[in-house]
Amino acid sequence: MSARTLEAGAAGHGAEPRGKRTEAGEATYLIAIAEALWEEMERDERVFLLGEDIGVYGGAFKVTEGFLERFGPERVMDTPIAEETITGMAIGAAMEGFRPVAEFQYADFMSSGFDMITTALGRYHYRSGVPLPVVLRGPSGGGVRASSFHSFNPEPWFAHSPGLKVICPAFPTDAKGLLKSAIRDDNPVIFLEHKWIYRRIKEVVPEDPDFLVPIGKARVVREGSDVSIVTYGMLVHWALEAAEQLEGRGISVEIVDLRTIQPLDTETVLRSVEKTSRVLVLYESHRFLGVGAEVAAQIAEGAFEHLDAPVMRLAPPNVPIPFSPTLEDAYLPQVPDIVAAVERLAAW
Amino acid sequence: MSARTLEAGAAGHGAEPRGKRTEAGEATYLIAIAEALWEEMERDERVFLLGEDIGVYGGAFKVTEGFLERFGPERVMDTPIAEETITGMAIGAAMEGFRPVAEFQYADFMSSGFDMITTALGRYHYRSGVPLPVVLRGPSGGGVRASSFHSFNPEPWFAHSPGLKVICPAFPTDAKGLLKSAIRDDNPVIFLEHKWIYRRIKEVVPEDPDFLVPIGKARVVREGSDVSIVTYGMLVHWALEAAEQLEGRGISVEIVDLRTIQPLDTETVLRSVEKTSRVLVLYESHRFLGVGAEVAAQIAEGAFEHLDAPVMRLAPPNVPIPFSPTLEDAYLPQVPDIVAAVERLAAW
Amino acid sequence: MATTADRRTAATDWRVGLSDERLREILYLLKLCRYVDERLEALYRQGRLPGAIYSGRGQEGTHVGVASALRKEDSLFPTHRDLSAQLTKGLDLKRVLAQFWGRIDGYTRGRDGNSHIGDWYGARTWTVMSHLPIAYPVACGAALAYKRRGEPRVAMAICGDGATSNGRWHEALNVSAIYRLPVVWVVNNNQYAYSTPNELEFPTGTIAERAAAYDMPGVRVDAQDVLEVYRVAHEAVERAREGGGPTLIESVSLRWRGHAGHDPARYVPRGLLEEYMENKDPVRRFQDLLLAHEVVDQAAVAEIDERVRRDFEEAYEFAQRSPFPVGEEVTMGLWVEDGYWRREPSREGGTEAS
Amino acid sequence: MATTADRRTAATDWRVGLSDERLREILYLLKLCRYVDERLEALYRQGRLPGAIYSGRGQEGTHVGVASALRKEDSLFPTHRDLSAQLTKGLDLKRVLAQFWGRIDGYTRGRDGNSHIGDWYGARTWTVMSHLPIAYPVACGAALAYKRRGEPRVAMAICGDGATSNGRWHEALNVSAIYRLPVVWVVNNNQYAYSTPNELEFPTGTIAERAAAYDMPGVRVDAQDVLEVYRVAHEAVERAREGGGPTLIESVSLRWRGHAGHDPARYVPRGLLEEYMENKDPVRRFQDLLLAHEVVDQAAVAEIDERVRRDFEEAYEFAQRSPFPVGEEVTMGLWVEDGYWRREPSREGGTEAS
Ligand SMILES: Cc1ncc(C[n+]2csc(CCOP(=O)(O)OP(=O)(O)O)c2C)c(N)n1
Ligand SMILES: Cc1ncc(C[n+]2csc(CCOP(=O)(O)OP(=O)(O)O)c2C)c(N)n1
Ligand SMILES: [Mg+2]
Ligand SMILES: [Mg+2]
Repeated sequence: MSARTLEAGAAGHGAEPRGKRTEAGEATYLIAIAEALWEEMERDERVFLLGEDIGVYGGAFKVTEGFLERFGPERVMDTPIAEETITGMAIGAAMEGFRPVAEFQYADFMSSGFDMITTALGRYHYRSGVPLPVVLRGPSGGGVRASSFHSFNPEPWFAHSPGLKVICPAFPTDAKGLLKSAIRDDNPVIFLEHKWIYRRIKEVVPEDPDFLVPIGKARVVREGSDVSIVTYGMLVHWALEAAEQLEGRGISVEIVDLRTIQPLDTETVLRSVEKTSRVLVLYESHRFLGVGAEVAAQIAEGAFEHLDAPVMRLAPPNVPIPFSPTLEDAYLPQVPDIVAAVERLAAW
Repeated sequence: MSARTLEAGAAGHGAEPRGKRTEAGEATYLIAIAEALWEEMERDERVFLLGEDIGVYGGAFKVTEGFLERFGPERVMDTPIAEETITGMAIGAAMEGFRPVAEFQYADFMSSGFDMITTALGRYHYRSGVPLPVVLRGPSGGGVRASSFHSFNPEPWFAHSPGLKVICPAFPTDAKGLLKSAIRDDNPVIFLEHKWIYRRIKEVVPEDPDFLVPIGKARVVREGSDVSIVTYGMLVHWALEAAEQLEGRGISVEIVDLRTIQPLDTETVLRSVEKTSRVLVLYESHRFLGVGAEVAAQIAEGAFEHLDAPVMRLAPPNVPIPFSPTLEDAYLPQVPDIVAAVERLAAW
Repeated sequence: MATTADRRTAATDWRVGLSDERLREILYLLKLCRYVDERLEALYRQGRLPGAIYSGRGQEGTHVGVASALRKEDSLFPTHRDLSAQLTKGLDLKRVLAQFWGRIDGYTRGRDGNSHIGDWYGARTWTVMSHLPIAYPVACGAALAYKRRGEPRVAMAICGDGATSNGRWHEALNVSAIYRLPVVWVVNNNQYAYSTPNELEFPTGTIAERAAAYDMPGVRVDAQDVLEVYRVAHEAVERAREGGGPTLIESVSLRWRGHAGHDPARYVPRGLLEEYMENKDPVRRFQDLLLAHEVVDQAAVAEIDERVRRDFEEAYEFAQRSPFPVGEEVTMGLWVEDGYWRREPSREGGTEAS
Repeated sequence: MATTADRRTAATDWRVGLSDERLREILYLLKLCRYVDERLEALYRQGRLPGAIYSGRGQEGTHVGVASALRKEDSLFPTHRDLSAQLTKGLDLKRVLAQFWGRIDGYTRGRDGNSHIGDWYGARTWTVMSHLPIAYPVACGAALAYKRRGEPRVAMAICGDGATSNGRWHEALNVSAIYRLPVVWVVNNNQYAYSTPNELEFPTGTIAERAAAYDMPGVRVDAQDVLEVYRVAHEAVERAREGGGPTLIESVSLRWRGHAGHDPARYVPRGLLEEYMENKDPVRRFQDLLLAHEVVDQAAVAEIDERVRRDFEEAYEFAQRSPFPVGEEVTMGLWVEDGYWRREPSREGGTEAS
């Protein structure tokens, strides 16, 4: 740990995110994200935050709690409810040498800044040569009974739109390492934090302020030999649970956590499929043209000779995410659905 | 032809779209679209048009030329440059019983109304039960040297977003019949007109004012036995040209024109693949998570046992559409690229 | 900019043309809205209410005042904060609570929760969406329809102070003025957007003065006085109805509670909050007014309180008894043609041909 | 609302502080912009120019006037219509024409055409995007950077009258006022958005008066008088530079030509057009002014005309000789790390390590 970080920790009097780890040194996904932001702000004064209610309030999910006190209102800017302009300001500041990180209160509201994100942020560098080191981050995903406008997975929209890297981490360590990489990346990055994971998943997360996880690399989070599950985000955890159950039934499951959606790590995916010859593509964005459509198409094209069963997809239908527990549970692929799909594949 | 239509034709003194057919009675794709609008406005006074410069000017592409004179400014409304509000007005008027058809000057600017389209228009009925018979139409696609902001194919964004039907016709007859169906449909429809086709493709188009083409049905536009090409829009015409060349080389190509992207006619696609066992998915939206990703994934899952070769995709890369002829030609799949891909498949 | 309250003190008709019956109904609505708000919060805190709550407490003067100015056939386009306005416009509390508990008898049949509610075919209200202020442009479309058909109807939209910084707000006001649409724009200025105070939302002293940029009348009204809000809204609604075009109303109050159930709202200065709760309570103030003018006596007030409690309990029981929607129907009702919304909910949580 | 021109007639300094040299440079720029515009149109009509043209003719008073008020280190965020402002800010005509012809030496290396151009590291201008007015919020970000670093720099954004009806316009003005950013908002009111006249774009008599809704100064200026435009812009720029916050400038002219090359603009009343072309030509007017004050004589004017012609011919030759970009590199330059934009264009249309 560098002297600078220690000093910052000291300055924070335990209010800084690292002070919020458990006794055992574990950090939740949320705290890991806060640490990433904090460390990068300590490291590089060109990094600043902007967004709605991130200052005095510390953000709707409290990711930036304590940041205003440490970094001041110029680097932790509360903005009006104007997503096009939040994004626009980030672009303009990036053009002038800053490295803005904008928080969207929910990733759902990225649709309110959509034109600025896809047209301006995504397409500017290709036409002008001007790098735009901008990170747009926000809580995405369902499973928390938050219904249609607070559960969306916008990653397919952005992964399709040229010029945007898209990251969807599933673990605290990845979240921290990838967010730090995103902030240091010279390209625009959409960083989607899964709100179901925020406070549920903890692990001992590296403290080295230069710990990074590379963008664009998937990770095999569980080795197995019978069936591959390719997934990301919250469903990694559900797939892990399903894999445990399947283990008991004699089916060995390998799980690939994509981590980055754009650019996609096709190689790691294909390697797993070549090994198992059977694959379930599991994803949370709507099925039709959701992330898994691309993954499945790439597998179908790239691993054709290795497949012993059709590339199977499991994903929510293309309907708005409903509120009622009965409906949301029917909407999201549940652990038993994953188990059943893998069994079908294994028996093919 | 009904008496009403005749009368309308008479009233128009040849300014109405039907008066713009060729001597042989052929209509361009553009005129076929104008006829559809005209006939539906004659038929149902709840139908009205709104958009930028559609009245006095007759629309940037002149689709609505002569409409203001016939239907008046209340039914042919020139609006300010406010795509969120154009869409919002269409929604509100639809809630109160109208059937608005909004023109986007270019489909590119649908991103400027994105939130209202995907959040409000797409998700309202599922949550409220209120039908929203709204059509949003606009010229999409490239191949005309119009560069990044006048060549976009937004169909993947909308086909992924729940609650929107998405139509991309390739022929004048389909354009007319599908637009009429869209206007009579009680759901929101995104109707994308390919500007490369507008004035290039002509055919004798039915005059029966109740001629409709059903939404959600693909069409085999060329029968063949060796390789299927599944495509839509402008590339249908390029595929037809490639098929001619391939015929000469002894390869028989079947071409499926999807016509509707959402809902997708999986059945017709699978039937063709079952027949040929080899398929090229050809599309104009960016490759990664473009329309063909879903089509390829569905084929990989649904026709697994029938495939003699991998599901191959041919599509532009995920970069902004460039202006320079050398670059745009490298960006779009060209006829020789299609020929080469089919040859590879046939030789598999 | 002075609020209209200053002006009305000089006016003679304290009851702004309303009958005793309507005044008592307004008192009932104010008390109902307050009570529903308090009970939902209590249930939320006890962990007995799923999802979210967005308290409108302290803003009943705005909500009841503006919505009371509408006729049944007029339409209302509110936000998350405006349940009280929807109740005033005629939502059935039973179905409201069924919605909060995710049941099939809720207005959205369990597809949405809390105040993301609406009842187009009955109370004529928009089913709230989160994205701010997404219903503003939609209200233009409804108003356009009234104008086109020459119907004497009006659309009213409500949003918060924070939502005025969004581009949609400008687009909608602009278009409504260009086409002179029969629409009334209400801004519920409760002084905060979540934790963000007015000063970080807009640079002018008031929101009402921005009406000049749209060449429409702008009025600022103090929402502690529900009758004043009503009067101002009524004037705007009737002007719109008669073809006089849109009006912007800024109705000022304070959000007494946090943005949502989890928010303790420590960012609101204690003194400001106390001032509003103690001296500017629209409900108490109106009750005192009716008592003073002898439109009600203590017994009548007690009766209203009892009615409010009974209405809530009945609705609560109804909601708890209403079944959850069946998971099998999750994909239905996306397209009109599947008929989902034309069928009636069954007692098993599905739908059946009626 | 009266324009500022009325006020300045009383002012003593007709040259608004500009040296003879600067005045002559402004005349050169006015004539260059006019000539480029005319030549591009002629080439377009002859089928010798691919893509689109968006003529700024008749609006040179606005473009040259506002951009002349900027220093080199200030930034400019224009639209499709504002090539003349970009030329004034310092774009190299050679590379401009290379862009029009889709060549590798164009500012976008053939990735975009026509006035969708910019030069961030040189002239400090935004590479224009179509979506209106998408650069307005971006200008806020640049201005924020200047303010944060305490740099005496200013961002200026230009958009058309029609773009003011878009939500982004409101958001950007609002935010700039809240944060008191060093930015100057210019609206090139050429009276039409494509075929749509001002009356269908906004309800007020002027755009300048809308500045009140953002608590910033609003000025309306008649663009036939380039020096008046310059004076007003200079005042706004220097106020912003000194921490005085944003200004809204509405500069009024008429679009002499159609929206784009294909548009005959029949919707513009003939009389209005004639009035502007004959009596309100900013180029002719300024030339006459300099002749009258003997800052130039006829010989100097002829020399300027000659310089303009020569500059265009040289640039045209350069553009025609510049190679097309090679198709193989179409996917490059999307991500910074591929190094495309750090390499120099080669004479074969590719790029090479420098
Ligand atoms: C476009 C958009 N961005 C962000 C949010 C998240 N959000 C929900 S309510 C709220 C504050 C709203 O403030 P205001 O408009 O004053 O309404 P209030 O809640 O005070 O009634 C925010 C930021 C949203 N709903 N929509
Ligand atoms: C968001 C958006 N919608 C539509 C268009 C298509 N369009 C291009 S220029 C134009 C008219 C612009 O008018 P104005 O702002 O007055 O600028 P001018 O061209 O007159 O300079 C339109 C509608 C666009 N560029 N952006
Ligand atoms: Mg508020
Ligand atoms: Mg204009």
